[in-house]
Amino acid sequence: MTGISELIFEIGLVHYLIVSGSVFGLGTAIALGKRSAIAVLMGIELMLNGSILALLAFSRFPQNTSSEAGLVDGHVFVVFILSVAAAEAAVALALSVLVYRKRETVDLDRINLMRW
Amino acid sequence: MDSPGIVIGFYMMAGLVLGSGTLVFLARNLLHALAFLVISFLGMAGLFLTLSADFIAMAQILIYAGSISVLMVFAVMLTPLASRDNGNTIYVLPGLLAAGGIATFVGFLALDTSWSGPATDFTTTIDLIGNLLLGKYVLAFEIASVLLLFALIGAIMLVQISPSDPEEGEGR
Amino acid sequence: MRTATQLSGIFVSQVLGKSLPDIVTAVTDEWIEVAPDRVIEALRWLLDSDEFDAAQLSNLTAVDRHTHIEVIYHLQSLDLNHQLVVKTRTHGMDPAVVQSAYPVYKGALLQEREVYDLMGVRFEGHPDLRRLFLWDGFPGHPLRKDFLAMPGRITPGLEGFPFEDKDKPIRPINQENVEAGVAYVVTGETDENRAETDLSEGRG
Amino acid sequence: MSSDTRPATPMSRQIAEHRSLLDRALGLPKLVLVALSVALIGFVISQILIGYMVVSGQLDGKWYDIRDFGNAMVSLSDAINSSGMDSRIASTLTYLIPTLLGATGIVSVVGGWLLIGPWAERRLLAKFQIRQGPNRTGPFGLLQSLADALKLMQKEIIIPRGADRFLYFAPPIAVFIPAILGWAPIPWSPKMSYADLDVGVLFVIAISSLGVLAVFMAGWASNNHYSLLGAMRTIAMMISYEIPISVSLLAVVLLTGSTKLSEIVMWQSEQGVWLIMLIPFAALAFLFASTAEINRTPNDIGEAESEIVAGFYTEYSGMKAGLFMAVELGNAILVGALMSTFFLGGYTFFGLETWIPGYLILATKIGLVYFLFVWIRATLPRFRLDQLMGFAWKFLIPVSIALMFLTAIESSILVRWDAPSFLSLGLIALVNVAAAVGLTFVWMRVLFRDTDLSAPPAPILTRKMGGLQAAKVLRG
Amino acid sequence: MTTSTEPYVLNIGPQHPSTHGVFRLRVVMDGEKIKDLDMIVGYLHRSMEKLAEERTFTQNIPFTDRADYLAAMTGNLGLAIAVERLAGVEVPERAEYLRVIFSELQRIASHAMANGTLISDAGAWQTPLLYMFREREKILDLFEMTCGARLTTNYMRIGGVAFDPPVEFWPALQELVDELPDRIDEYHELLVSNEVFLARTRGVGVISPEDAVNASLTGPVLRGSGIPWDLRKADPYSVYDRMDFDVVVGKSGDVYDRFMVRMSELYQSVKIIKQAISQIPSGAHKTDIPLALRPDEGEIYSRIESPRGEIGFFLVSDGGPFPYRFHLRAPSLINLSLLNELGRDAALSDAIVTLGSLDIVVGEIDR
Repeated sequence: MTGISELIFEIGLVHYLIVSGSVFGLGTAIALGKRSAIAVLMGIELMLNGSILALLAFSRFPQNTSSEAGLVDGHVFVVFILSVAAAEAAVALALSVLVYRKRETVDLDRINLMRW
Repeated sequence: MDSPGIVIGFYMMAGLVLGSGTLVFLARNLLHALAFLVISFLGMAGLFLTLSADFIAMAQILIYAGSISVLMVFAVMLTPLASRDNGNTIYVLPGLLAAGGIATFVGFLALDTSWSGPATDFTTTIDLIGNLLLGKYVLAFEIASVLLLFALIGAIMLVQISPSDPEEGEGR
Repeated sequence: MRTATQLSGIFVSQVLGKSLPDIVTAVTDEWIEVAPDRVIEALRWLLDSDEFDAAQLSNLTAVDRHTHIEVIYHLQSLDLNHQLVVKTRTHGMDPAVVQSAYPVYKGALLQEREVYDLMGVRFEGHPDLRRLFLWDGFPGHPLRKDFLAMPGRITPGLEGFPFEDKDKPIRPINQENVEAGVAYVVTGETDENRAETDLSEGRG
Repeated sequence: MSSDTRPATPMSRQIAEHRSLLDRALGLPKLVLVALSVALIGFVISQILIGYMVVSGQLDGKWYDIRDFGNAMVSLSDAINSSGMDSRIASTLTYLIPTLLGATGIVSVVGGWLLIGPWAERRLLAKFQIRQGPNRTGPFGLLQSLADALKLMQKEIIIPRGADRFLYFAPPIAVFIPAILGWAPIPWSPKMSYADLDVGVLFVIAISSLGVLAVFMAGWASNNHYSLLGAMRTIAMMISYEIPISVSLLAVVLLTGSTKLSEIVMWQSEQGVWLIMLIPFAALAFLFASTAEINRTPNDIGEAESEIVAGFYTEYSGMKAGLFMAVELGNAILVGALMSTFFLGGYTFFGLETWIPGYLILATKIGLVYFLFVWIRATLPRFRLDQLMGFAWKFLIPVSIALMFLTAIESSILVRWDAPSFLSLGLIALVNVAAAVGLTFVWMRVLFRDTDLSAPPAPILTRKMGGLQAAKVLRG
Repeated sequence: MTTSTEPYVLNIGPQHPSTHGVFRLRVVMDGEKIKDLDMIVGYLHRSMEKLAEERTFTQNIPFTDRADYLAAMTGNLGLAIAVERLAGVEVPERAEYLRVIFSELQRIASHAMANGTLISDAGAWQTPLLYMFREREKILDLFEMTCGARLTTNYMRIGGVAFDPPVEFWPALQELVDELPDRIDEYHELLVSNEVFLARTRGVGVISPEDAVNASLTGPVLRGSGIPWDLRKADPYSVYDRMDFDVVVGKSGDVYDRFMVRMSELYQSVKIIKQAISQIPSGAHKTDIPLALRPDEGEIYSRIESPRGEIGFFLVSDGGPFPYRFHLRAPSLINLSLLNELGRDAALSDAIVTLGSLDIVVGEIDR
């Protein structure tokens, strides 16, 4: 166990992973606990952000430098995550607008189109 | 020893991300939550900068803070009669438990594992990323562009009001 | 007095009387007068006739003649370059009712609203008969000659003239207002339009 | 009264009493004149000496080389590092001092502009509009903006009923952040840029997309339909015109092969050509789209005062409204700086930057672009919303993307082809101009094939009066 | 986006940059489109017609200044002519020419103002307005020279005009008339071919000739719709029948045509002034009339062509010194008859420009 001052002043992978995990957890809580579909989407975006942070951190502090993966492969993954996030946001928001037109609400508790 | 800028930056940004993320959860109003979410995104971009991922940081600002949040604004504005409050469902307790569990688990793992390897220093990432995207990952890149195109078309198809549809016959 | 381009009322009544007998109730050199419930008929005939071609309602106004209100239509033909004057008189003062000219002339829209506002003539068939200048709930119609004599001794400015006989019975001007007990509303907001300017609409 | 006199209005009296600056200067006391001329001679001699030092290369990299404040900064860091301080403190200081000094520099540039800018704009507008402009407060009315700012600060801050207080107070501050941040990557001299980011171009685009949300929040929180309408118009404009901006900057990146702003400037300086000569369409598209981004005429529909009063900040009063206006002014010169850096050669002027500090050259260019903005504002009416959106989506975006592809082909040829630069670049310029003109022409033809583009008919003169019949005859 | 949002109410005015006074539009909007609109006037109502019943005919002339305060001269002239016709007052020749000169000067000033504000409404930040003001300023200087007032001139009298212009008036007028055509050419160059202005005004706010006639529109608005109707030619008053000028008629009835009609009428007005200067005889400028003029019992509707259209006076005399009924036909008000139809389904920007092209003066609307 290293000294506590080193833990505070020496920013390493650990710090980023803790932040990443916390953001992911926050996102989970929001995505699970919110009523509005748009708020749920916000939670999902936060979760994605947390995982992006982890990817970038691992890319910055590589564990196995001898692997064939390059230095910035993590970044490339992030680029894909970003594009998927953009696509997902567009479709999800379009869906919520569509649901709103049918039901005049985006409240997930009251969206029960598929019941029975 | 990291340069003091990185240390100060990391703690500021981490605080910003976590604090405003919490406020997204706590905010009463959906638009307030959105504002905090944008602050959280910006803080996240700052964290990326401390990881010298400058391209990703800019992309984060551009895509998350600039576009996805505007999309959400439009979604909120286009659902004018829906309630604007940021209320919780009954799943909030399980959600919080799961959040706490995940955070603790990841934190425990992070602290417990002995991480090896020094920090790499890249001078520029942008040309490396470019080379990878158009070299090693070119197939995935193309698939991603197709995905984006489909998302675009799909979103338009979803919200389109067809003039022939009598139920939504306010087509203009 | 007849201006240079104005047609003689006698001539107009002769031609008009051939097609629509009995419509003209009075006639002088300057104008013809028609019954208030046949105004539209007369105006439409004048508009459609090739001889008069009264394409434009140049002016619409009213004069308080104490026992009745006279509504005056100044019509003109642009192609033939002449004017003709049509009058009608209401049966009494309250209510003073005349047919609206709006179905024939769109130009009557605001002019009739003005006459209604200031003179108190109700135009039947007007699509949107509201006060134009004064606010809803303003007591009385100011261009009437007896405007200051109002029920309940309410006057817009003075309480009443000092020499006035306070016990003299006064003809009510606006029956609804008297019945509703509304003296006058200062703000210009009645209950209906106050709801419209409510916060829920924003203050744009 | 003689026959040629008119009633004297204050204006005409002012014109009659006007004396030129030279007249007024010659009217000063003798002593002052002598002192002034001595100072002038001294200045000229010192300039000659400095010129000698520049030619002999004695000045390069010295801390007193004011052509580039970056030199002083480097010397300072060296001094700190070699002073034998604890390395931790030394590294902190070398990090902190340039950061703070640079930030102060940027803020003072923007702040100084906010003091001069409104005055300059109003004076210029007044000249365009045959009137005097502010000339009462201080010499030539220079203190007018200060007086305005003082007045704005004293004003009561009114919070509209039903406003969302949190979102109402945040935007004036939030819009300020990108307006300041955007200055970071601008190179003022070779070593003088606050943060010469590798992804400078991306940074510029990202920063410009940040203002959107603040504008929306301001409009929404005001609880006013004018504000909301203005906010929605502004957002629509910003989102639409971000694409032409990105595409035209992409053309810049393709040609110069770098996303670093300083390298873009260096490329232009080395090739001895400004990018506006090579890719004129991209430059004009950038300029036009930027006027839309920063809400200036002819694209100022977001705050068209004859339609929606003040747009998204209608309900803001006092210094809050002042902040919005300040941001607008600051953004105007930021766009000027970007335009100069990307397309007008930045701080260079064909070798003149050896003699004149680069930041002065850049400032002059910014001033010229700003002058162009004021000129446009004084001359043109504004478009309608649908016309502007149509222009962006139907014309600007397709044409600039097509021309961007052309630039990509050209740049790949440029890399491989070993021709003298004047030949290759000249060819590129020719091709690009021809392509831009041709494409514009063809695309306009396609877009407006159903529209009557002929000159409007002159009104008819007639002496025969009549109504509908006569009208029919007249129209034939 | 093909989504329709909730309709909402927007209050344009009474304090708004482009309502030209205290005029209020209550607009129901759907996004940028106007669904319905309702005009609310009366904020400037001074009950002129009622007040006029307590004043002699001469005392009523100042009211006409305050009605159409941008064209006070023509307002004065309308009332003066109406009373003269009612009471049979003769007007000296010189006064008639002075009336023509001043009402044409007023027309230039008013049209300049109207077109300047129209372009301002279209978004050109005041530059054209101030250029237009340059000429208007000189005209107002001439007014000031003659009658001491610039805006509310109160110049026309029953039986003539109030004052003969001073000696220095004539060279100043000549100079103005000489330079005006060049100046108007300058505006043509600046504005008529401006692409942005054309895009904003052509095809916007179209009024068909049938509607224009049926809705009692008059003046440049009517002429813009293609109807050749000008009271100066159709029903000549004063000495307009001796003047050689053309009437300007538009073709398509849109905002641009109304603008162009006003623009081209400036040339015609200059032409009329030039003729009047060369023809003006010497002599008295006013006939003496009794202080309290008592016309015979009767009524008259007399109209002249003001810059905004047909300004008419309906006077009823009961033989006394005061009018029994005094009615001013306000062209500004009546030209608004079609506003609802013009505004409905138009974009907000178009509606603003259309309103500007109708050239309203709220003082005259409300009276």
